[in-house]
Amino acid sequence: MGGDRRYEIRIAGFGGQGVITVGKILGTAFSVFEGKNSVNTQSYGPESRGGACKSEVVVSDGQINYPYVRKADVLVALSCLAFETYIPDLKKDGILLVDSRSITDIPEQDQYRVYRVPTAEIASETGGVKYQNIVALGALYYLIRDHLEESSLREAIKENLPPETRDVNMAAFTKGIQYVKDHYQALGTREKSHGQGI
Amino acid sequence: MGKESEKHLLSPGVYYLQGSQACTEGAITAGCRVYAGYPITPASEVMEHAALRLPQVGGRFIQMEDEISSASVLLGASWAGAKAMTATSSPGFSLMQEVISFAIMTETPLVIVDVQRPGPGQGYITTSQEDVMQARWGHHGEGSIIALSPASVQEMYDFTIEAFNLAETWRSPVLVMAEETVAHMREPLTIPPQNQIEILTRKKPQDLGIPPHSFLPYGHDIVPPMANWGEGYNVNHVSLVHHEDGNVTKYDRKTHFDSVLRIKQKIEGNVDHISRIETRFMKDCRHVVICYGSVSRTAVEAVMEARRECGIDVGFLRLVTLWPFPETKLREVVDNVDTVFVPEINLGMMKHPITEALRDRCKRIVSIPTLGCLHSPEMILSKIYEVAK
Amino acid sequence: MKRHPMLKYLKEKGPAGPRMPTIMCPGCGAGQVLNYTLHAVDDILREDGIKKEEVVFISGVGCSSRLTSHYLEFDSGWTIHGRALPIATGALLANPSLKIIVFTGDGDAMAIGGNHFIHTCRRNLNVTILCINNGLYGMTGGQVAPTTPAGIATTTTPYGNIEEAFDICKMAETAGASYVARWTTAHPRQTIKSIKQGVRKRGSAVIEILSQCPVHKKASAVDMLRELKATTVSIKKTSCQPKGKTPIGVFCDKNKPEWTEKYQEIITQHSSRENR
Amino acid sequence: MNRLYINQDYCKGCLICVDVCPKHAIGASDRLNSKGYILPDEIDMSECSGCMLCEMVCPDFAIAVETDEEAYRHGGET
Repeated sequence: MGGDRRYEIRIAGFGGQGVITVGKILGTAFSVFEGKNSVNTQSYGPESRGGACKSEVVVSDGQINYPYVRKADVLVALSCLAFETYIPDLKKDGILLVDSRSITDIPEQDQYRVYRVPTAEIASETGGVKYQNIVALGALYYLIRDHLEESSLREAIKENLPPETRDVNMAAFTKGIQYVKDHYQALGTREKSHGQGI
Repeated sequence: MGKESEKHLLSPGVYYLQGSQACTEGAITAGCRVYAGYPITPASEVMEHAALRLPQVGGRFIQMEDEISSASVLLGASWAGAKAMTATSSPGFSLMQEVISFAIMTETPLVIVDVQRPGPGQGYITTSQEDVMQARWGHHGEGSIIALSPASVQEMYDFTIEAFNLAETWRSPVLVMAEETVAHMREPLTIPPQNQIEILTRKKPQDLGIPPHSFLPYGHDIVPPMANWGEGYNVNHVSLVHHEDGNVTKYDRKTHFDSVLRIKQKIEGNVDHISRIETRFMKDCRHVVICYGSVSRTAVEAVMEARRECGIDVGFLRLVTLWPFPETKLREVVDNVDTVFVPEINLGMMKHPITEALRDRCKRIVSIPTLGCLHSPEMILSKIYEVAK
Repeated sequence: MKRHPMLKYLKEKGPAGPRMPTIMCPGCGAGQVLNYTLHAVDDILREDGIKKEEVVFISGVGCSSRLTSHYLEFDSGWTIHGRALPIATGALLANPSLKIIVFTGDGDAMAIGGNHFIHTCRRNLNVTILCINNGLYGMTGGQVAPTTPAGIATTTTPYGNIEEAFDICKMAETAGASYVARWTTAHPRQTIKSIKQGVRKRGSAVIEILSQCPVHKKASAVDMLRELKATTVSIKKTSCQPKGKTPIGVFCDKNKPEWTEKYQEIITQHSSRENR
Repeated sequence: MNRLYINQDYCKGCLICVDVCPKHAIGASDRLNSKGYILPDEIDMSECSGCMLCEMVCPDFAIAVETDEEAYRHGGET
């Protein structure tokens, strides 16, 4: 009996972008509302702002031994440094979701599927750039919707974020989903990478 | 963590908590009602959760001015009858050693959680196992210590309860040697019904029908009963060498030797009751990986992969209790093995008691050191393949 | 292209790469205190003819103490939480002519370092203590500090702080420091002038600098600086202390014998001529 | 007329300099640096009195004002 099948998600950016919160919400969604086993870990520098920062979620129906991502199925990169640091660990045919404003030059390749979302822009239209992480979470949900229900994520957002910002967070989450729906219509789950989305 | 947990113990069920929060919930479940702490990365979350939860269960939390005062609070609280805990990280753990030594000599039950970070000095703020020798030898003087090594959020809960039970049972300070990885990780945590959780408290002279005038605070048994302040037993807590009744004037070498030996043997002599190991795939294996804490999660993944992918007959042994060191248990399960691999997040520490215990049970001991991060499975696999292929 | 004049005192990059921008969060008051301190030292080096190698910076641990970690083109030490002052004491015993400036914070100096703070002031050792007071523990995530006002909620006082805050300046004066002042990061010129007075003072000089922590107070640095101005009042302006306003200014400026000077008399009397 | 120089890598967009400027000679621009921090910029440097308060209060040593004399002395363009 080898290790059980794992689905590995990594979210990376710099301190202050809410990277750790996204990991926490994802983990709660999978484990509390989907009843799956999941491990959410975080790694960070001493800086509370500006330093490199990543959060990971490993999901499995069975036992999870090694808690960190070995080869990511999904990489969400919200800063250029994060993209460069973690792109080598993205699985073949994995999903790459980037903030299109901070990560512009992605090499043409057919190793992984690229989705560009202006998370910072959408967030500032919705309530402030600090909601960038929840916009990214919405976009991420749509790309991995085979693995969990939208309601699980919405419940997890309620559980982990303060009630006073619930509405704007839900709005940011919905906009993230909508953006991916609008810009990546012909999106089959096994779609080959078709490069430039917008 | 749902809202209904606000006012009392977490009701039975599955929660998604951080290791640090699970640790505090374990303490509360065990009956801990006094928490004193001081901010230090990566252990502050244990204290922050205690600040929130202690008053909700009728307990008291205080942020002290440093680690020495935080640990000292535990002495006073324990003597006054409370179960008390603090959590710190490596630099703070160094500051607490004098109190640990004092607690050993006065046989004071208390729990200290060390969320280890790299050293020496400021070192760094990520994960580490570099304090495991300090846990045993950091306090000045003779005596022994009990130290557990959790590897999951569930064990941060379970082992904190076990730590209090051990402290109360053996009248000893008990250390939970956690690691940043485990403290910051989030995982499902299953809280069983309260009546299924064993909660032990110190033997009291009242329970044994010993009246105050004939009570010997350091006598009656290898683990003396303990009277609390406020119960009319006129207890003097002293850490100078003392007689069973606490008298420190009539010094004599025999009493000195016997009392300190008893305090040490109380723990070392009961190693089989106190300490635990976990084993998998050990039946006549050719190699074995011996590990503890978070590294056990990487090691079991690597062992399973080596067996599955390359058919290498390698066993897995995990030290659940670091101290007292379970030498006899190791010798029972490890016999004429080729290589013992010891992966640690330090440059080789538990390797020493392991080497001493298995000196005639294997050809070689191979340490797999790393600093500041958890081994990846590849780091362990490459060493196994190097030797076994 | 003109660059900031105080960059000449900072190690911007080294063989292992850039050291700047600093680790401080955007709008952090500690960064401003470093700027004011370098302006003060720049003046002293020029005006008093002090050589740069005589100046030593020592800090403990915390946001305040990150200033010396690896940025300063000076002799400096980023030391143990709360122990900057005993370490400064050691440096003075070895070389009493050093001009020592200590960066410390309200937690570093008044909590874990409180005991050493009291005794350093009592001894009137020749050290300038810049206590950057942001009213919380910043580096570890916003916990309560000895200077957190009563009632305030923090990550370790979720139900409101039930303890009273320290008055650092009164503590310093009572303990015996010969120069004691309080300013804020919103008073650059006065702070720079005060730091110069502190460094020139023979003895313990304690300068408390009220500072802003935008991240944990979830406010903008600009608003917090305006609030620092609005909630403080110079003791020169009013004799009576208006309710609710924190007095700032120089509270004490005495000339008292300095520890190493007194000790030098002992050496002079009790050592043979050549050991003097 | 005095010139404003911003070190884009060091600036963290706290805009304390803009708030402290007694003459409102500088203001927030719409340009962001690589980390997404808003950069200050000249608004009307003819108002700038060369008081150097902005240089003094900057937490990150990211701003400098070159006065006419300094420019003249350095032979730079005024």
